[in-house]
Amino acid sequence: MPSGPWFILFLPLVSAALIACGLHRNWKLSAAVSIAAVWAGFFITVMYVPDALSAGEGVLFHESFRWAGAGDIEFRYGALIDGLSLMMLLVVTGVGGLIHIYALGYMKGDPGISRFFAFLSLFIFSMLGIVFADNLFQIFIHWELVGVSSFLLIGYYYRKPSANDAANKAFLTNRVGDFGFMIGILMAFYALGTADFAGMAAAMTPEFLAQDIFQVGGANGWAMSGETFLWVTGGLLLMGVMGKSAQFPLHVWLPDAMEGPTPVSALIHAATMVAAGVFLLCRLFFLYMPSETAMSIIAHMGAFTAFFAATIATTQFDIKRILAFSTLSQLGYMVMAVGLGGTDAAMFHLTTHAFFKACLFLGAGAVIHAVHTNDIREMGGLRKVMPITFWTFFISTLALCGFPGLSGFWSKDGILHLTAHPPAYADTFLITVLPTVTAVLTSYYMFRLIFMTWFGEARYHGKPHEAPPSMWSPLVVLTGLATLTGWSFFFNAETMEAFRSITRPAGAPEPHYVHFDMPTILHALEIFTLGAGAAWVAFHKKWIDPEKIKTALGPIHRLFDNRWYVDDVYTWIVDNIQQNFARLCNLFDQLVIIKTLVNGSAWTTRASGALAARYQSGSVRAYVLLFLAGVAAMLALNL
Amino acid sequence: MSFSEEPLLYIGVNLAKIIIVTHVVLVVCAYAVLAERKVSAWMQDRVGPNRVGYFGLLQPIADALKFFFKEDIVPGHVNKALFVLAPAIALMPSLIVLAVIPIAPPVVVMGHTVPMVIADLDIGILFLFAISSLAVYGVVLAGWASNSKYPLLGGVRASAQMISYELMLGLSVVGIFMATGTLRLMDIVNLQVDGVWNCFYHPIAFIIFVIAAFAETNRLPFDLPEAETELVAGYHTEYGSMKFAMFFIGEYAAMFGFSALVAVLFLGGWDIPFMSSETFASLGNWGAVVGFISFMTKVLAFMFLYIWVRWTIPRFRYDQLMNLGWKVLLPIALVNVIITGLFNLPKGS
Amino acid sequence: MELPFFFLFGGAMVLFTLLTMFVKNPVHSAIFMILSFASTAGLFVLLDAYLMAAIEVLVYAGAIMVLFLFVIMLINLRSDELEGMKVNPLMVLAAGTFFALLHRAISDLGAAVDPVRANTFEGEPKVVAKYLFTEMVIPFEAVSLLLLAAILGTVVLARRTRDA
Amino acid sequence: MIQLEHYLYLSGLVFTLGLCGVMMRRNVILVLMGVEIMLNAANLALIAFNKYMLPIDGIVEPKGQVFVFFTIAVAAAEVAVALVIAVALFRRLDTVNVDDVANLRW
Repeated sequence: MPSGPWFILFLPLVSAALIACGLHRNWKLSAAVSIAAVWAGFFITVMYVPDALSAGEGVLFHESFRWAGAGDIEFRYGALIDGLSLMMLLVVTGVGGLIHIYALGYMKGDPGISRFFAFLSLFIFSMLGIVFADNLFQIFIHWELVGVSSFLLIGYYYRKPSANDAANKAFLTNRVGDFGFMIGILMAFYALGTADFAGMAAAMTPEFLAQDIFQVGGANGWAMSGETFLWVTGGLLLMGVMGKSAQFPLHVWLPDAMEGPTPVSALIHAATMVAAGVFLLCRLFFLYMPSETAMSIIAHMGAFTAFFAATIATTQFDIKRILAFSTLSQLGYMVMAVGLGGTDAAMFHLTTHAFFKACLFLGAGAVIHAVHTNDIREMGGLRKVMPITFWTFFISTLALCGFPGLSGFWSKDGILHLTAHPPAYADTFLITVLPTVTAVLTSYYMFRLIFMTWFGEARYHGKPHEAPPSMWSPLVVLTGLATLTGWSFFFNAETMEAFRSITRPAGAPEPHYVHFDMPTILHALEIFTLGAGAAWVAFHKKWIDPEKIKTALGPIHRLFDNRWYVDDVYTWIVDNIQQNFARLCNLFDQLVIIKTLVNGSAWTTRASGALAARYQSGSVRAYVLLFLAGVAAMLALNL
Repeated sequence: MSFSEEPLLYIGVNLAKIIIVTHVVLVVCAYAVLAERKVSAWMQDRVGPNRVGYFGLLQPIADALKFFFKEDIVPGHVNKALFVLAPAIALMPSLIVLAVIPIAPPVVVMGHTVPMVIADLDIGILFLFAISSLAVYGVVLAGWASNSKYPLLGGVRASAQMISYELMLGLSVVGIFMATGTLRLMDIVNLQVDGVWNCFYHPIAFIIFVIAAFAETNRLPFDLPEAETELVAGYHTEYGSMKFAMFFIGEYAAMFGFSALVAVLFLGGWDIPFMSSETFASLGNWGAVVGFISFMTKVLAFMFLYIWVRWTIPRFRYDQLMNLGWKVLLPIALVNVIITGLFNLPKGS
Repeated sequence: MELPFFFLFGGAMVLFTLLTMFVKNPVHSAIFMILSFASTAGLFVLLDAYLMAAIEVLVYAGAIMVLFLFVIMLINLRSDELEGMKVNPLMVLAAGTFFALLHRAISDLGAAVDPVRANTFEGEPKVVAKYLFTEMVIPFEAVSLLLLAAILGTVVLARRTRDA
Repeated sequence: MIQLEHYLYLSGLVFTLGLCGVMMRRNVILVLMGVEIMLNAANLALIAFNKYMLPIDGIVEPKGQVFVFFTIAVAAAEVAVALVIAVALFRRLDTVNVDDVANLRW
């Protein structure tokens, strides 16, 4: 009899299978099964929360079975629940469940709705597998499964060429990251002798790190020191994180992935899948922590991504893309937090971010649903038409901007505090200045979005109306979560401490807990007012013409507007370098492989056949003689 | 008594057995011809041969003398060597087969127990089939060597017919092997003496065996190779005098052989109902005499059946013969083997 | 004691084989071949392989050779048609070389075999049958399939097609 | 005393004779007969091996005899097919001379 946690993992898979095997004829049944599967998982998860709060960092549940093996190598498949994975479980099943319900309203009437729910269930299963995994191989399997289900969901509107392109882009970009990820896994497995997290952590003794890990060419040959091994392996594993969590420079797929249905954007590209990278960093924290090089790579990459994405978000007009770049930026924050040693801060921000960003995406989806466009220049004044959506959207925005008292304030301030007291390896400008600038930019672009969408004169077409209850109720719940978590911490700081401490892996530095004191509040308000005020001036009161700023900023604006030319660089690389390299390869293939090897062997066969055919006289007698000669030769050789 | 202990006695006894058996068979064959004529006459309400001796009892001797003194014609167009050899080949297997047939309980001569069989082989029945499978050559070679139309047709017919029915013959006996677990004819007889005759245990096999025996000996209703209305006289059309007589004797010897085989395999050999092997043993050498008489009674009765059938049942057409063999008897024989196997399952395990 | 029988049967076998291969008339060849097989069966008896002796006669002499004869008759070859054989020195040389090599192989082997180890089998057919139906049951079944395939192939090949 | 070598020489001799037949005869049926002779010679060798080289470690296994059994079965199948090919050949080309049937080559 499997125990509870296995149900969390496999119910969505069963649901996907059921829908695929026949339930798809009835979309209501399909949706019901899918929703029931994810909510059942949520309720089972919730039962573990009290245990987790009392047990702290300990392991709550661990079971694994032998899945495959070859010789001494054994691949196991396990379910591991500790504070970290419990947190992630709550996010995935809870937010996922709400998004399932939202999708019921959003996708209503779509001919492929059953397929959509099957994909959703498959995705939930894949994602939960990562969360549950107790070893790297299992993580890799589910990493790929997540990639596949993400591909399916982004390309859900498969008749739309742009959706197909986006799906392909997401998949290919992830492949680049997964390539490094796989090499990293193999290296870690080879060096440590196990892919099991506990085993890996136990194997990484100081003695082990002091010796040379890879010996090539004897005692005088090349070797890799423990320190080098750590950051090389960690860096390769980080490539996987870069792919899934869309960190610079593998971020390019995420904005395009907005081609998928909005619930998908909310679920995958805001709350869960992109968070998998951050989750993995926390899981493997024991691997990164001893190496300052690895930690500094992570921290600087995260900081840069956060800033980089925020600058791009200021110039976009597609409502979902703005949110997508905002997501990139926030993920940058989380990765940076891990790099600075604050895994609990990262996980905390991940959780709160899942609440309000999912809410924002779903709100955006409701708006798109109402006005049938993504462009914020064709919106405006929607505040009066869709009041519920507006208020939830607005509060979530405040939370994202870190308005004091809301959940984002606590989590983001936890990260900013880390940047204020950086470790020795941190670059002063990148770590201390940029995150603060990014926070200001966050407020700016979010309020630009707010003012252009909800305030001002109506620029929309048709008659938009408020979303149906199945769509707005998840918004309300998510807003409530985003708000209430914040205020509950205000009244009871120990809750937050308990909440954060359970996600802290062993060996992580002691965290700094945010206090609701005047300097912190003022600092936060300062940042908020700066950004939001600029937006207010430019986009609400129109005291400054945005066009003038554009011309004034000139090349910088063009840089932002063209997303720092990253996509163009990639295009250029593909068009010139990769294409030429492919031509070279093709030339090699044509000349050496096909002309010489393939055709050559065919020619040799034919020629030798023609030669041998001369001995096919058709005379039995000659055959017998030849045969006899062969037998005689064999006999003579053996005597 | 074995060869290694007393070689001379062994050779002498076996030579005696061979001579006795051969002569008995030849005499029986000769008189079987007479019997055939008498019986056919009786059936057709005629008198039959009655000039030579009482009731024509010396008629076979007169026939033999006639054959000996006729001119031995060898037609010019034949393949001489094979033409001469073929009658001998036809006669030989029928006689060799008799070597493994037990004719009576063992007798005691000068303190030695002598089994009343020429060669008591482990693989008696296989030997028997092996030899009888050679019988076809006599007919085939005669047909071919004659180098003329009807004999060749007769020879080809004969070979197809005999090969086909040999299969049925073998398959029908498989059931008996399965039940008895031995290939030694002496053992099979002994088991029947103390038990029940095989024709009651294996009725289907018995019927198939009898039908196949008719076909193997080229007797009516299966005498297609020599059907006189179609092929003049079939494979022996070109033969005369003593060579013809050898075919003739060969046919009757084969009848005798198959009759003996039926008696041994299905009718209990020398057994008399309600007599056990102890009873035979208590009679001493008289037991052997009684057994021999019993055995010969069965053989002669079966030969009478041959004759009876010949003058009663019309000839089959060739396609009917083949259909009967391959489409009726072969499936029945196979099913019979399976059924016998099922009945004998506990014995095997 | 057995030696005379060996030379009797062995000599007959060689003689009849020789005649089989080198007489003009194919029917005579077939007859001599039957005799050769019969001699082989005699040798099998000397080697205590009674069952195989019976099968040799039953299958080879009784069935296979009948087929040969049948086909020879069907084709109705005349002696003059298959005149002679083609002998060239190369073939004789090849055969000689082959036998010489065999001789070397046999003499090498003979030195390695202990002549005393010759043994006799008891209850012969049962032993063979038991081995055949236990250890060798899969090859046995495979052979039955082979025979089935041969039957089908023969029927297909022998069937006269309408256009032919 | 008969020894293994007796049988092996006999078998080799008969095999060589069969080989000569296969090489020298022109009639396809005679060629087939030569093949059968060779098979039979091999059978003899197998049976002789069975008697003289087994048992191994005191266990008597009629391996050689069973081999011969299979050889005979295979030979029966082979002969049936080969002869029907000969008949078909005769029907089509009106010859059974192997030298006239050289058009099966490429």
